Amino acid sequence: MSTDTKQKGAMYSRIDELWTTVRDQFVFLRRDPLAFGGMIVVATFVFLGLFGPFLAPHDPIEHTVRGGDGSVLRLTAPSAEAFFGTTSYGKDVLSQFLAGARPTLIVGLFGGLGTGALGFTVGVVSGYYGGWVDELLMRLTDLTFSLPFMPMALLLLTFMTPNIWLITAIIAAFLWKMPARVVRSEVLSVRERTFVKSARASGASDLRTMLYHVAPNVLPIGFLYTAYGVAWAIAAQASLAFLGFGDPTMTSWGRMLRQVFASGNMRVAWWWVLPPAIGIAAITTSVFLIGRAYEEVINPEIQTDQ
Amino acid sequence: MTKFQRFLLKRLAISVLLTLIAVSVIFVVLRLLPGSPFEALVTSGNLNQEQIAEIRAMYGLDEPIWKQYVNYLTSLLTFQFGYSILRSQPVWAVLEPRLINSLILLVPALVTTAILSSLVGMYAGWNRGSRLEKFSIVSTTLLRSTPVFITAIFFIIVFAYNLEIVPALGMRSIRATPEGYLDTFVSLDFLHHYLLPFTVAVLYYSGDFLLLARNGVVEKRGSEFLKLHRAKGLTEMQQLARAGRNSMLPILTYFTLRLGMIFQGLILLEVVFSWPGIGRELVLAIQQQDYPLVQAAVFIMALAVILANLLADVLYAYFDPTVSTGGGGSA
Amino acid sequence: TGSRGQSLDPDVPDGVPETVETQYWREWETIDADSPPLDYSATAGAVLDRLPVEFSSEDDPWMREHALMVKRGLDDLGIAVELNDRPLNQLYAQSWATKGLEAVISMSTHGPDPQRGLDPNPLLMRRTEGSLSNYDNYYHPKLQELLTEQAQTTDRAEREELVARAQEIFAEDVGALITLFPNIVTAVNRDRWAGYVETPGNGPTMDSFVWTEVNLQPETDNRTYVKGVSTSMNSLNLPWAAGGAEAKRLTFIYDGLFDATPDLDVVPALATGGGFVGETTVELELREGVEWHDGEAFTAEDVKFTVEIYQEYTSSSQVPFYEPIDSVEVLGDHEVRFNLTNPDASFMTQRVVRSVILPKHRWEDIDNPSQHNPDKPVGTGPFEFDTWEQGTRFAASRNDGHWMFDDDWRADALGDQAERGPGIERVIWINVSNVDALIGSLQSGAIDAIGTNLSTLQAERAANADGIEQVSAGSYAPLDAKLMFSCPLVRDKEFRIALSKAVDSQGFVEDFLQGEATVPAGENPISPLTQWHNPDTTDYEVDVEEARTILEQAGYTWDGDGNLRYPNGEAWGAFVERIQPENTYKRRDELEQPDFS
Amino acid sequence: MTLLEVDNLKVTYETDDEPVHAVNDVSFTIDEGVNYGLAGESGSGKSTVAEALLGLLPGNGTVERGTIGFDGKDLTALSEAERRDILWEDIAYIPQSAMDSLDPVMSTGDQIAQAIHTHRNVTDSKARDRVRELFEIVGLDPDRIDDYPHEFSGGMRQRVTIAMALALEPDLIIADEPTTGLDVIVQDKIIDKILEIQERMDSSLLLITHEIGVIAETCDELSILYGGKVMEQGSVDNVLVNPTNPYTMGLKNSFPEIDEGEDPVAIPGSPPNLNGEPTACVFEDRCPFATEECGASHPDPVDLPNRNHRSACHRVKEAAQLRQAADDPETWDIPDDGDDDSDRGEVILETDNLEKHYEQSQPLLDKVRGEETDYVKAVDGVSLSVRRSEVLGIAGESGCGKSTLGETMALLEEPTGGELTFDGEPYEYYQDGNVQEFRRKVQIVFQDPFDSLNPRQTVRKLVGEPLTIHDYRTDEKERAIVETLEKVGLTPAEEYLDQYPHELSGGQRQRVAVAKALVLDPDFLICDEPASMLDVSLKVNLLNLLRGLADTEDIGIVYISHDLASLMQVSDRLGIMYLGRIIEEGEVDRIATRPKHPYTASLLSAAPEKDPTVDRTRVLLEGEPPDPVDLPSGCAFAPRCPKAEDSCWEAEPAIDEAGDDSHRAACYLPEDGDGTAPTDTATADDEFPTSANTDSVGD
Ligand SMILES: Nc1ncnc2c1ncn2[C@@H]1O[C@H](COP(=O)(O)OP(=O)(O)OP(=O)(O)O)[C@@H](O)[C@H]1O
Ligand SMILES: Nc1ncnc2c1ncn2[C@@H]1O[C@H](COP(=O)(O)OP(=O)(O)OP(=O)(O)O)[C@@H](O)[C@H]1O
Ligand SMILES: [Mg+2]
Ligand SMILES: [Mg+2]
Repeated sequence: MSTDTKQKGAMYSRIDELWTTVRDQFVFLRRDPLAFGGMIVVATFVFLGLFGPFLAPHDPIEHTVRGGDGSVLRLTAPSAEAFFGTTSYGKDVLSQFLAGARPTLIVGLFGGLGTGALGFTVGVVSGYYGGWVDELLMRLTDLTFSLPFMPMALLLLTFMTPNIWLITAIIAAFLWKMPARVVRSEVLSVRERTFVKSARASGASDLRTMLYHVAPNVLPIGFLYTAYGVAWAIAAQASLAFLGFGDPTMTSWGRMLRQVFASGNMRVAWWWVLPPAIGIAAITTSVFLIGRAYEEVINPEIQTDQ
Repeated sequence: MTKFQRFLLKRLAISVLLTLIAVSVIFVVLRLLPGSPFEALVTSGNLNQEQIAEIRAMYGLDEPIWKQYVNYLTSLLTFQFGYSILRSQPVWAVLEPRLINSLILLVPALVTTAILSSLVGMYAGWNRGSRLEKFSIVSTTLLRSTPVFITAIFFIIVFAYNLEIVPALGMRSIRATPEGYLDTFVSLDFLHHYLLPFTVAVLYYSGDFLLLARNGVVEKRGSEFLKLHRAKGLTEMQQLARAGRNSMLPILTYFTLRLGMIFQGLILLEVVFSWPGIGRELVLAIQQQDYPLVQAAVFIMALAVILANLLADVLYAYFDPTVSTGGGGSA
Repeated sequence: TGSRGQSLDPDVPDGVPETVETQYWREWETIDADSPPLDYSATAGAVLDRLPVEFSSEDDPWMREHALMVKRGLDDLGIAVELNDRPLNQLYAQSWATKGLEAVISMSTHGPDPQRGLDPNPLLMRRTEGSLSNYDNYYHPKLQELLTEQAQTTDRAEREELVARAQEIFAEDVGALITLFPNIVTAVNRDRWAGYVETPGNGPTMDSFVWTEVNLQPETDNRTYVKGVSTSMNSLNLPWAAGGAEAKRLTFIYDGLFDATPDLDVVPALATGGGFVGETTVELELREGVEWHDGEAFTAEDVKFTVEIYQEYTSSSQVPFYEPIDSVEVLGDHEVRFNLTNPDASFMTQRVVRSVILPKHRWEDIDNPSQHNPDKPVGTGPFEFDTWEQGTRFAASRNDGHWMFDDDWRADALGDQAERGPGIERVIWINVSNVDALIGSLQSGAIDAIGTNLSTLQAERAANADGIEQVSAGSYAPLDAKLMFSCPLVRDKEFRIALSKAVDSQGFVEDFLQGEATVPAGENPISPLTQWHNPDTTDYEVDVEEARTILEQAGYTWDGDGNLRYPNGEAWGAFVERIQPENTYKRRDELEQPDFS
Repeated sequence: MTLLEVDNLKVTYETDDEPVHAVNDVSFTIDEGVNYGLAGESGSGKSTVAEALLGLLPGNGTVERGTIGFDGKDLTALSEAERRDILWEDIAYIPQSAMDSLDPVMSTGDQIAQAIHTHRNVTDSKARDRVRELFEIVGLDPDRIDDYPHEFSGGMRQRVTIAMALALEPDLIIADEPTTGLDVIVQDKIIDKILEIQERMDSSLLLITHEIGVIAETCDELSILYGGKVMEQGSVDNVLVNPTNPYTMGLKNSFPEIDEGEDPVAIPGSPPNLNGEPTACVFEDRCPFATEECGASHPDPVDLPNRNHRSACHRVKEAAQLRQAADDPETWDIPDDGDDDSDRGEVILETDNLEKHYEQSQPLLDKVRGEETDYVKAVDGVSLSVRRSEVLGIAGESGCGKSTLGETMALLEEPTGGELTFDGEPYEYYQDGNVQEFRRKVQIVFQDPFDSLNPRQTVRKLVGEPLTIHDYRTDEKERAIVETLEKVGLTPAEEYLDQYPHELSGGQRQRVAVAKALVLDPDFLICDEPASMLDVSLKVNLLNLLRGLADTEDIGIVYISHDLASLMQVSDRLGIMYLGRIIEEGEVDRIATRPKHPYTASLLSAAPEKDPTVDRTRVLLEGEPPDPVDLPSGCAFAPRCPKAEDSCWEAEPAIDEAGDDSHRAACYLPEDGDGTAPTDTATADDEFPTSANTDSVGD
């Protein structure tokens, strides 16, 4: 019974701890106006990603905006019928913008997480074990470095039907190398730290040492690169979609831009260009700004004074 | 054999191995692609089974896969990229002018940005917390995290469509007929077209260099050796120069790596600006499923990365007086 | 899959299966697979699964809208649709293997090759068993018979009769959804040039015909005609090109044995006359006094050489020409005989037209013609090769002695559209990669005409400037929404007719193409622009109510939410009967089935 | 004449939280030609004073008030440019850590030349000549002026900074801990060099260090800083011989000395919080003599009559009594447990000819060619035994293989040769699947308290982890943890359980590390320099703790350190290590008083004396230890040995070459020793002639 309450107590204190951490992060971000602005953008974006499709006044693809006389409103500037104007086939830009947030969020989130998780694992294992494991894994990263991402992704997407999960997987498969390298070099220095040796001296197994002693100490940098991974994934997805290799069944911001560009309406239809372009630019920049704010804290070398 | 030579040899061996593997991966991926450039013909109903087989035989597509692989390897590694299916020309004849167009755009842009942004970055890092620093960080973060095609689109809309200062597309005005490279690249017309993509490329890359230089200097700023320099009575600028010199190595390395990734990095830029470079050609070739061309283009890109990696390592080992060249200084 | 809506408990008459799978219903020689790639089975009383419909939005910018139109039609019938927007290459890749389509409905456009306007074969023969292009597995015994016969009937009138019958049968049977023939829309500068010739499928500015270029007359001092295009030529090797821009643009340099007028009449070119002299023998007289651009004389040897080199090295773009030829005999300096492998009706109407004849003296020493990229292609055509810079520009200049530049000759061939005058000196194709830029260049005067298809909005925008006009021409290449005939639902003719009545192509054309397309009367792939068109085909008029009635009478029902269900009970038995191979082209009353409504 | 006059200097650092009041109203003067010392515990503001003088404070540091008069000018009022002119020309600086103070991408010669060019208009070749000259002065090879810093050892780099400081013959040299991080032997040499040169050039020296001994030997006057305040200042003789401030007394007490019988006594508690301006005496909370008055205000320095001596203490008048009381450990709340030489138990660990050779990484190509691999013989045939309740000390220069020996004994490194027996079983037995048993019984404590604890675990987790791993006392884990924490003096243990390492002081961290080792009730403990990063008083605490553990818990301890003084204090027996070998071994007292090996003798003589009145003869060793890869044949110490004869080069002496069972040495020519090292050793060193004034510190 007493153990029970104890456990409960431990749980509460843990939740408390978690809450404090979250609050601390918030307080920390509050202090950096840039990062704070970034956070607001990210929050808005997540909101759009989750609820955007429900907020959209119309179906982004199926609905055709028609004027008073029943004719299709093709390529019209923002008006009462369509707040963000229409596309060349009378689709509502606002609805497309709102619906387009979701694939962007999905790829960004999962691509980023995949990148981070994969890179982190490889980095930790490679750095911790060293020797041939390290050599092997590092050559593997070299290899992914030398296989150019864009062309390879384009190739893969020509023979597999592009869908959002495939794109996410490809992005993660190519981008993990970045966190892997950074985490590895971080692990190399953590591994040399005395408490790791000390863990070994007290009989901890490799797995235990890696999980409890090495990994937690490189976690911040892992998180940082996961955040960057999110931004990279979003940018990569948008770029692929822009080149015409996106998921054709989903309206995404990158695909919207492709359509304006390919339809030759960029010169006139600013209302069609700006929402997706600003959307992508804002979200990627915000993630980087937040990441940078953390980097200043994590990287003790940049911290030296102040 | 000196230590350095040994290190060089090891890195070289790794690079060769990497090239082999990369090339093989490309081969596998390409063989997995269904269909072929002849599809359009088949769909039109013009060809019968037999003729299709004949065409396949003509391009060696009927041979056993391992034989295709061997042929492929030997030809790539001897820089004989073969014949473009669609273009009835040696692949190299197609790619060479594209390559030059790409290089003409990207190398000067990269060099410019590396020098300018590094200088600004060093200055910003030295004046940490200043307005200049904050501004440069925000603006370069914006420029480097925003996908390049979006920046390009903004620039086109503003400078080409609205202000009409520069043309939006292409490498020269459409009726120009220059003869030879000199005539092509040394002309006002070219410059006029060059300005916009060049600027966008410079801005896009500025972020990394600026932050690298800034972080380097910030890192060095609190260091003991600078304190000693200060104690010696060096002026601010002299100190900054020393801090800068000490953060040069990562910048140099990064520059080399970037140089290697140059072609792939700006595929989007070339597409947006219709710059007839190798990146845009690759996208076209993929769409047209022109295997040999795709192979060669991807190979060139991969090779550039591998060579740049090699160069970066070697430069690093060469320029850093403290690096030990004994081990694998690669990672 | 999975269950949608409220299905009924299956109730099947004795001996009738409860579920009918998607399957090949005939022994297809050309198909090497156990089962079709599509799985859309039918179960008695069950609500229809989501119906897969595929298209590629890369095909045409408005393709997705077109797909949505089809979707709306199906929605109106109570059928939920799964739209699948696929990359173009994958859509085409299905045809590489002839297993069949992966969706119940698959839509794609046909390119406006002149061949398709000259002869009905390219569009009709694919509906026969044995054709590699028959990937929807369509089969109609009567049509099969008619088509096989007409393909060998060299008598024009007789053949026209057969072709007309074939169109009737196909339309009546709803063998596919032939929704529309999209117009070719573009914009040209009329202040500088007069005499643009509107050719079907090509408009006045595309490259399939040279009429515009030989007919244009300058309104200013400038005699160089500049055409802006968005696709570039890939090589200078016409015969072994893979069918891109070069296959068309380079025909300006070469001549065929015959040519086709804007009315799609066959007119003499390098051959001046001749025709079938036996079932499988064709003798042609060749034009005398023709010189290659390098000054050598053109003779019958060149023709023989051309056919032989094509055959030996499998020229991909010239297959239609040499395919039926068994051998060529030189009968004299300017006389040849072709021995064909079978009687071939289209030989004189289609195959010899715009065939490319090569100079023997230039090509005979080439080791591998398929990998040969001539520095300077030499032909007999109306234009001589000047320069080419890949991806940028292609220039050709007037071959003054060519018969097409003879004003009288042109007046004969072009009728009203012919213009007299000094003509043009040079044609230059300039690559402008982006439509926006094309329009800008046309407006600024950097180019004289746009050589690619524009959307109506774009053409209107271009026409905003002085002297620029929007032009459009009809096309004979239909948008073909193929129905996969291995699927039980498609095999029910009642369903096909209901579908045909539910799809409102005309509405779509008004809304999205601003009228720039022709909607055929019924599902007839042969356009009124061609000489083979039969205007009296069955047209199931658009009427959703009637369509639903047809389904109801055929035994289909709807659940509470309006989802369509397969027939059940007796009606299911009738359905299964209708989809049997010998019945798929028969309606309910022909099979003496009752009205199940 | 007064050269430098610091008056009421106050420096604060801006931080994210509260400002740090690092230096509070410090005043002192340095006369021309005088060596001035600045001493105090870590964090007392020594470096801050130096940086304020030079105008090198980091961006967040400001001089709040006070003046710094130099040569009639107020340094705080100068413009940047004016200050630059004075820097180096008049005031040169030897920074705290020579390792990082040289620009890594500039050759050492250029860096010195740069200092010359900045202030003097001379030609390149002139500057180079001067650099060569300077190299020669500090004892570096003038041909190496084009080498980069990383090509030099730590000691040599320190010499480069000294050469740089001398370049313009400044009036004042500020040396901030010029020897911290260096070996005793090297430290001794550097100090000697500075003094010699500075004497020759007749400039003043401001020497900053926390080693009272160094100041005692080198300086004329000093200030003792604590919490940013001057606690006591005046002539070295007065202050160190007759301290009048309790802090000075405490500080002096806590320095162990080699030949002193008494155990050193630590000042309890920890340095003050500098986040507010001091309102009470900064030392009040640690001072055993504190009265109410002390809590009210910080005392002003009081001039003691007739002597060059000031002290900031409210009870300065009672100085003599306090001094007496301060000698008694009980005053400092530390029970004097007397010398209870407990009985030592049976042998628990024994090594016989233990070897650890590292293979030098070799390129594949050479391996294929079958070239012979080079080995670093980090441990090369060590035979030792440790009993229960015994502390065996291992001493030696940096890089001699002490840590490797420790780790090999802990089986963290696999021995490459020889025998290791623990608890009666050979090490192979443990490696054969019984590692966990070994890991439970043998524990190791590492050097760096700041790094030996996982920063992401609480004390509870840290100390509890070994229990989890070994499934030991898991049912009463919490009790085990608390017990152990209290054993190492962290009371009440509950207060610490949920703290993270960064919330603990260095001393507390090292205690947690020890607790981690003790929680499994080990039989054997290996301590690798556990105190070297700690402040004096913390160090003393830890040493006492370990000593106590050995006596009460019946465990055997190996204590590794290069600090002979603390070894003498804690150990029962001592082994002296040189290049992977034990060259002398025996009872502590015997080694301290009668070293047999010349190397031991020079080690002993290199340790500074905190009493300025005692004279010490230096035995300066030539050069640095040879490369452990290419060991000379014969006695490894021969190349540096002042007494080496031909026989020494021929064969390697065995450990029992000289002495008896309780004191052995590997030397053919053992010292005949009766306490002092023979004087002729010094003159044998021709590169560093004994300077005339080494022993004449103050008067
Ligand atoms: N840049 C800084 N920002 C904030 N606080 C600082 C800074 N530099 C030093 N301090 C604080 O000022 C106090 C005095 O530091 P200082 O470096 O002068 O001590 P010290 O006596 O030289 O110590 P040590 O012997 O460890 O070198 C310390 O409490 C330290 O934490
Ligand atoms: N893993 C290793 N590989 C190769 N050589 C090593 C390794 N570890 C130590 N050495 C070498 O072995 C020698 C002894 O090193 P060790 O760390 O034991 O010295 P130490 O006496 O503890 O020195 P310090 O006082 O500086 O801690 C050194 O020359 C060192 O370079
Ligand atoms: Mg200090
Ligand atoms: Mg050590």
